[in-house]
Amino acid sequence: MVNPLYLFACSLAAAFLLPLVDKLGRKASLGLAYATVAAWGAAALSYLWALFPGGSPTESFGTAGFAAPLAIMLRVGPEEAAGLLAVSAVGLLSAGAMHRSLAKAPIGGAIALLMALMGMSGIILTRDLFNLFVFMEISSIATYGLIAYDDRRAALRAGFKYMMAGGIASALYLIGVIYAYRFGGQLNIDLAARSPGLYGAAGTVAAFFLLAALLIELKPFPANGWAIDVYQTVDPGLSAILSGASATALLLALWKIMPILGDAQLSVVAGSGLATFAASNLVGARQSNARRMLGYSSVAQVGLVAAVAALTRLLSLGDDRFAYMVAGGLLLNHLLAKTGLFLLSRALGEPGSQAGAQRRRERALSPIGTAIAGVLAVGLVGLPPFPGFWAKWSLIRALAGARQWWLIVVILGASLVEAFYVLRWFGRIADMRGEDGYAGPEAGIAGPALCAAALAGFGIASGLALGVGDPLLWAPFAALAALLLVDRAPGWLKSLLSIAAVAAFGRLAFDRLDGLRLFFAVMLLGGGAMYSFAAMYKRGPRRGLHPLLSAATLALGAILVADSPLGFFFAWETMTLASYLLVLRGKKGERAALGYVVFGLGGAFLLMVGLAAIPGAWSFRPTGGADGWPILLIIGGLLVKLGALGVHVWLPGAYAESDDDVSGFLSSSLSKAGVFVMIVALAAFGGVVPFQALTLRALGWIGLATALFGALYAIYQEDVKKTLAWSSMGQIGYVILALAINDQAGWTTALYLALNHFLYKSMLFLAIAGVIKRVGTRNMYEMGGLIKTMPFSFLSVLMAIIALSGVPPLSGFGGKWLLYSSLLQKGWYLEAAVAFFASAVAFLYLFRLIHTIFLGQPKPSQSTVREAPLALTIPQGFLMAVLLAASAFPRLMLDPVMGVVGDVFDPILRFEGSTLVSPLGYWDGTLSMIVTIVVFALCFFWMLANLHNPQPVKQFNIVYAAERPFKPWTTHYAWSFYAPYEKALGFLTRRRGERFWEAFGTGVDSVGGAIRRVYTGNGQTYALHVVLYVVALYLLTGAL
Amino acid sequence: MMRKVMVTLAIIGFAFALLPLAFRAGVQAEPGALATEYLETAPRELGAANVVTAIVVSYRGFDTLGEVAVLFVATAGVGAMLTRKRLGPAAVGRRKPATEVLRTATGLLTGLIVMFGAYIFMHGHLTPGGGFQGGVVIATAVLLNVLAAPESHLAHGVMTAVEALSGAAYVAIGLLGAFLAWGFLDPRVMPTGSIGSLVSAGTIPLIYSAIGLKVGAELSGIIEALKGDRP
Amino acid sequence: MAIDIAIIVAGAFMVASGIGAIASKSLVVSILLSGGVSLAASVVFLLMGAPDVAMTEAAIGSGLTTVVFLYALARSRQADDEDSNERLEAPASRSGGSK
Amino acid sequence: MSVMAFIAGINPVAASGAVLVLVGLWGVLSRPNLFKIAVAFSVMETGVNLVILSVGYIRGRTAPILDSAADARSASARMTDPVPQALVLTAIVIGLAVTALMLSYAVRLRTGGGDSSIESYGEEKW
Repeated sequence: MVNPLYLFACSLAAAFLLPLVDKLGRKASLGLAYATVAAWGAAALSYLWALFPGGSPTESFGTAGFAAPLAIMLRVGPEEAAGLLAVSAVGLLSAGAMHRSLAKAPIGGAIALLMALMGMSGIILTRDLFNLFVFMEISSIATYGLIAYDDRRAALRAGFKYMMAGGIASALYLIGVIYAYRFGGQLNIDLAARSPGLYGAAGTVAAFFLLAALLIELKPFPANGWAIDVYQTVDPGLSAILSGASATALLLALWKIMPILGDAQLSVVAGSGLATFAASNLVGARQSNARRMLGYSSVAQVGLVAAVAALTRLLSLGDDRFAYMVAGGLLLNHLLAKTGLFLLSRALGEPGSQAGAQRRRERALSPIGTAIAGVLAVGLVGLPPFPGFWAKWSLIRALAGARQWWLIVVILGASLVEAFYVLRWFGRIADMRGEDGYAGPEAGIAGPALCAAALAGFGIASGLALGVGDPLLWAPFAALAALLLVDRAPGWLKSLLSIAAVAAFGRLAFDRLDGLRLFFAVMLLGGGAMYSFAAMYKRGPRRGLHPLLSAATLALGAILVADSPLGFFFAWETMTLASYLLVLRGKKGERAALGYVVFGLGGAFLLMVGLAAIPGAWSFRPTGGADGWPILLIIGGLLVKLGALGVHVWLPGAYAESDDDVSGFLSSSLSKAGVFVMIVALAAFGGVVPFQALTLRALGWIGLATALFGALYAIYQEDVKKTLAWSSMGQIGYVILALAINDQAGWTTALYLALNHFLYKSMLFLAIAGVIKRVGTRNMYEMGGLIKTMPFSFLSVLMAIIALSGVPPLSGFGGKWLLYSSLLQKGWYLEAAVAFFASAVAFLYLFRLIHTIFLGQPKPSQSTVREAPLALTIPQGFLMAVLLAASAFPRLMLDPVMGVVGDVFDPILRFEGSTLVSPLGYWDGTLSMIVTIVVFALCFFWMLANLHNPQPVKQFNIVYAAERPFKPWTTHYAWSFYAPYEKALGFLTRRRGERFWEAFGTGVDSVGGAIRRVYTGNGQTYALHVVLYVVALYLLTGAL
Repeated sequence: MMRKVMVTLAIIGFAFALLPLAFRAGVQAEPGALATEYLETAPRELGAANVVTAIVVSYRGFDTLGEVAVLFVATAGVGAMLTRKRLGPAAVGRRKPATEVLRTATGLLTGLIVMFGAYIFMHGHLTPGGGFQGGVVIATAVLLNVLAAPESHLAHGVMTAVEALSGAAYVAIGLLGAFLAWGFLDPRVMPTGSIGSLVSAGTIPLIYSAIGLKVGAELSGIIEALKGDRP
Repeated sequence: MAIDIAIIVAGAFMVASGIGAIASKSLVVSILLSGGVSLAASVVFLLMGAPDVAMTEAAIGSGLTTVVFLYALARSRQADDEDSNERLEAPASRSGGSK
Repeated sequence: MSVMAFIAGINPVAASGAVLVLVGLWGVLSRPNLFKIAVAFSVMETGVNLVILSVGYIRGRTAPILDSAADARSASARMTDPVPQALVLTAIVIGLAVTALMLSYAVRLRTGGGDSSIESYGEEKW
């Protein structure tokens, strides 16, 4: 290993000589500075290489030819090497971003940059308490210089506040050092940690002062106003250094002194870190200024890492390896994402000051810039495959193992808030995109791009390190990347490629698909392939659609084949990610996508805790009973995903605002993933849940309420996609209800209903996509009479609504029959009655669908529209055929379903020939089909024979008889179609769910608003916070 | 009012944390083991009469190097902030010219003061004082010149060169220690000599000389930058 | 013990001048008093057998720091009686200095 | 413990240093003028330096400087602790650097068109 002292010598010599070299020209001096930083990076790489598992162990270096305790020691171990690499990498990236300003400013800027980075490296390497102080001062003073080097007023204002906090921290640190020397007798950290003097009453206080100083430098809430102001105002390159490199160095310093901290002090570190994480995220949610928001997020993340490091020791969560993996993973994630985002914020333009924040001076990003912003934002919030995701999983699992439920609640709650505001910001960026404007990448995008690439690379590496090596689980990302590469290709080619990808996946996964999985694979993979095909119905490359659609489809497939909790959760979050981006792609998808992803993540967090809480290595295959309550969390998480009443508020927006074909995919395919997991999870617990009767009854009522209210909301919609969205919610409600019955009949019903829903909802969405394409509106009152111009779509919708409404002869009847049979069999009579009522309500919106769109008089402007494109009609034709076949021969669908369920429960239902027999009755699909066809044919012929001379009536002749209406469309018969019913049922359809969540959001928001009153902008108040914080810490450590 | 209460609370709280520590530490009767080791080994191994100097320049020389870097970067920062081109000359021609006496005295004294400074840093290993103190004395000479002739500018280029080269020399001597002795900043490159003579303690006098020149130049730079007359 | 008493006397002086430096209305008085604190501190250092530190504190703490303070104060007061071209990009609302 | 023994146990240097730190802190937290804040920091620094050196204070011992090589062995029994002295030397210089930078911030903010009160530099907040 190269002696790091040479690197210090090198940096210092370079810095000292910079003013002279500068006489040769700024290029020479900056080149020298950058080369020196790069040398650090190269050395760090060589250390990492040497330390690579199996290589030499940690190595120490003494100064001046002596060893400790006489001389200052430096140490190079794994964390030091990684930290050095981080510092120099961030330093180089930031230097690249600051290059222009550095070239213009006095040479002091470059000197300060070089010294700041060297100071941070020194903090990382040194093992001496006082030497640590010297390096902290070097890096702080160099930072003060850097803040001021480009002479911005706002930065100077913030810099002075920073200096005040820094000055107090230095004083604290010095006091700590000298008393550590007094009581511990040593300045070397490793020797001091072994000296008993430091563990006495006085020695503990000495250690406390050291700790307090480091904590302040780590910007704890509420003593961090100065830091936020700095993040907001200085050159974004410097923000990146502070938030990435400096935080890394200081966290390693904290890690270094942890051996001399007692339990009380460690608890204080953990508490302070978590409080910072929670509070800063709450305040961050209030920010409109991007850089200030990133500042809060930075502070929050650093708090979390500090807390995790302390908790690792305090709760014995794991060894050093665990700390590297989790704290290191979180830090790495923060470092790369935040560096990239800060550097990217430059491309977004100068955000206005607080007062002018309303005037958005931000520019739209190019598609490439947007993609990079997306990777960084998504990585920051801990979605897969980025390092934060893996670290968070390991952390939650360890905390669950230590039964620290409150910590989990705080961490995940605050993570959710962070995800909310970071993705809101990203949504806004994505929303600013020009309509298919192919602007070239921005200048200075290389840095963020590198960060994004590194983030992905490290993410994949950590996933592999955690043992998630199954290629099928990574397939979604492979497909995403591959299709993004050919994103400029014509749509049809990408459609075919997507289908090929799904087919290949299916082939590879086939051996692992047992009955249940095969059953769902038809809906999930088959559905995905079908929608990839349907995506051809719009011309143009439809950039981004195909990669995301196939990623989402393959993620659904991955959910099916995952065989470990982590692998499963990985696939699940991949699905959340891909579908979020799909929704965001929609024209007005920004708000809807935000709701979708926040609820999706919330549900996923419940799921994660449930999975993590299951003791032992639980394979995701049916195993029988295990101890119970995690299943409740899993069910809760799945209910969110299924859009159960109360947590459904994301659903209408997401289904309605995404692209028309994507809506179909989400509603008919993706929603089934939740059903699948619910079944697998329940099966894994042997169908046993805590408080069995009560829980199942409650679940049943949740499903029932979802079904009822979904239908009720659906009937008042003017927007056809909203109608379908609410209808989906209602139909899934029946599935939940059926699952809650929890016996063979119930589950058979659930699976049967799910498959049916897939069939008819696909037909509806595909048909409606065609209609919307042709008529150019989603409002039903602007349509009418399309039966003549789009007969095929009419037929498709007709069949779908027959199937949906549950009248014979189509398979929907079977579903309803099964449902009522199972409910009555179970003894849930009231439930059966309500379910019946809900079905009646569903008739209303179904009737409206067919009536206002296809029947009545055509609008003059729509009298010449063509039938839907083939890309839509072919899948519909196929689905119709399947539906008919399944209706005529129910065994086609029911045999596999009953086979699956038969493993878990004793049989209640059975087949006798083509007749399905339950204890309460029987159903013969073939017979009812024959009967219906015969009756229908008779009626039809009677009608043909008796109807002559139909008289067409002008549609608007009554309206124009009087006066010209102010809003002519309100006079259309389809406008506010079910207004009369509103009087009767309106009280049920107040949006209580939305209002609750709105109030909840407002509550969270106002908590953030109240907290941020702390940040008055007055540097002196900030200094006061610092002192009060220290005092509070002191009292706490004394009390603990 | 609220604010005053909070400040009072903060101070009282801080006192509550700090004072017991200060009182409990008391006065030591004996130096600790580490201190004794320094006191015994420094003269023997490094030949330095001034143990503090031995620690500052050699054992903990890495700290001192960092300290020089701190001063250096602070000077650079002050310079970058206060001597930007667009600031322009601030007060040229407004200052009262210095008296004849002061100017004459300055001419006489400058050389003497610089020599005194050099004496201090070259004897740092023998007597109290060293590079930093010597550097301040040299800066005093510069200050005197500034007072005597407010409009004049020091030979800025020369100062820069002195600062850069003495800094580089410091690092170079340190590196010599790594190559010729046992480690970076090891003063035992040259013979440690007998305690009490000027040529003793290895390279400590050389290092202190480099530090003295560098600190002198840096402090002069700070004074000049604050004066704000540099074109 | 005699040294202790001397130290206590010097300590009392330091605390008094420190309070004076903070409380004084005039900045120049503040600066001079804080220089006085340093000077007394260097006396204490000398009494404690730390001549190196005493020299440094006297030269840097009380000497040079005071000079730097006075220069900085003088420099900033120029801002009042001269309209300088030193203004930062956003001129503050209260531009009383410009004439 | 008698009062006298308690007083004798007090380290006078540490006590005055600690009080100076508090005085400086009081200034930092209560004086709005930027230059006054810098003065307060400098007072605080002096206090910290006193606290550091107080740890090396041993009654009746001399400076850790040898007169000649002859008494090198016995000398260590007569001398004070050199370590805090070495640390203070470093701390003093660093203190000067911080003060100089803080003052140039103050000067720059002032000459840049502001006034000297920290309360007028709170534009970034919340």
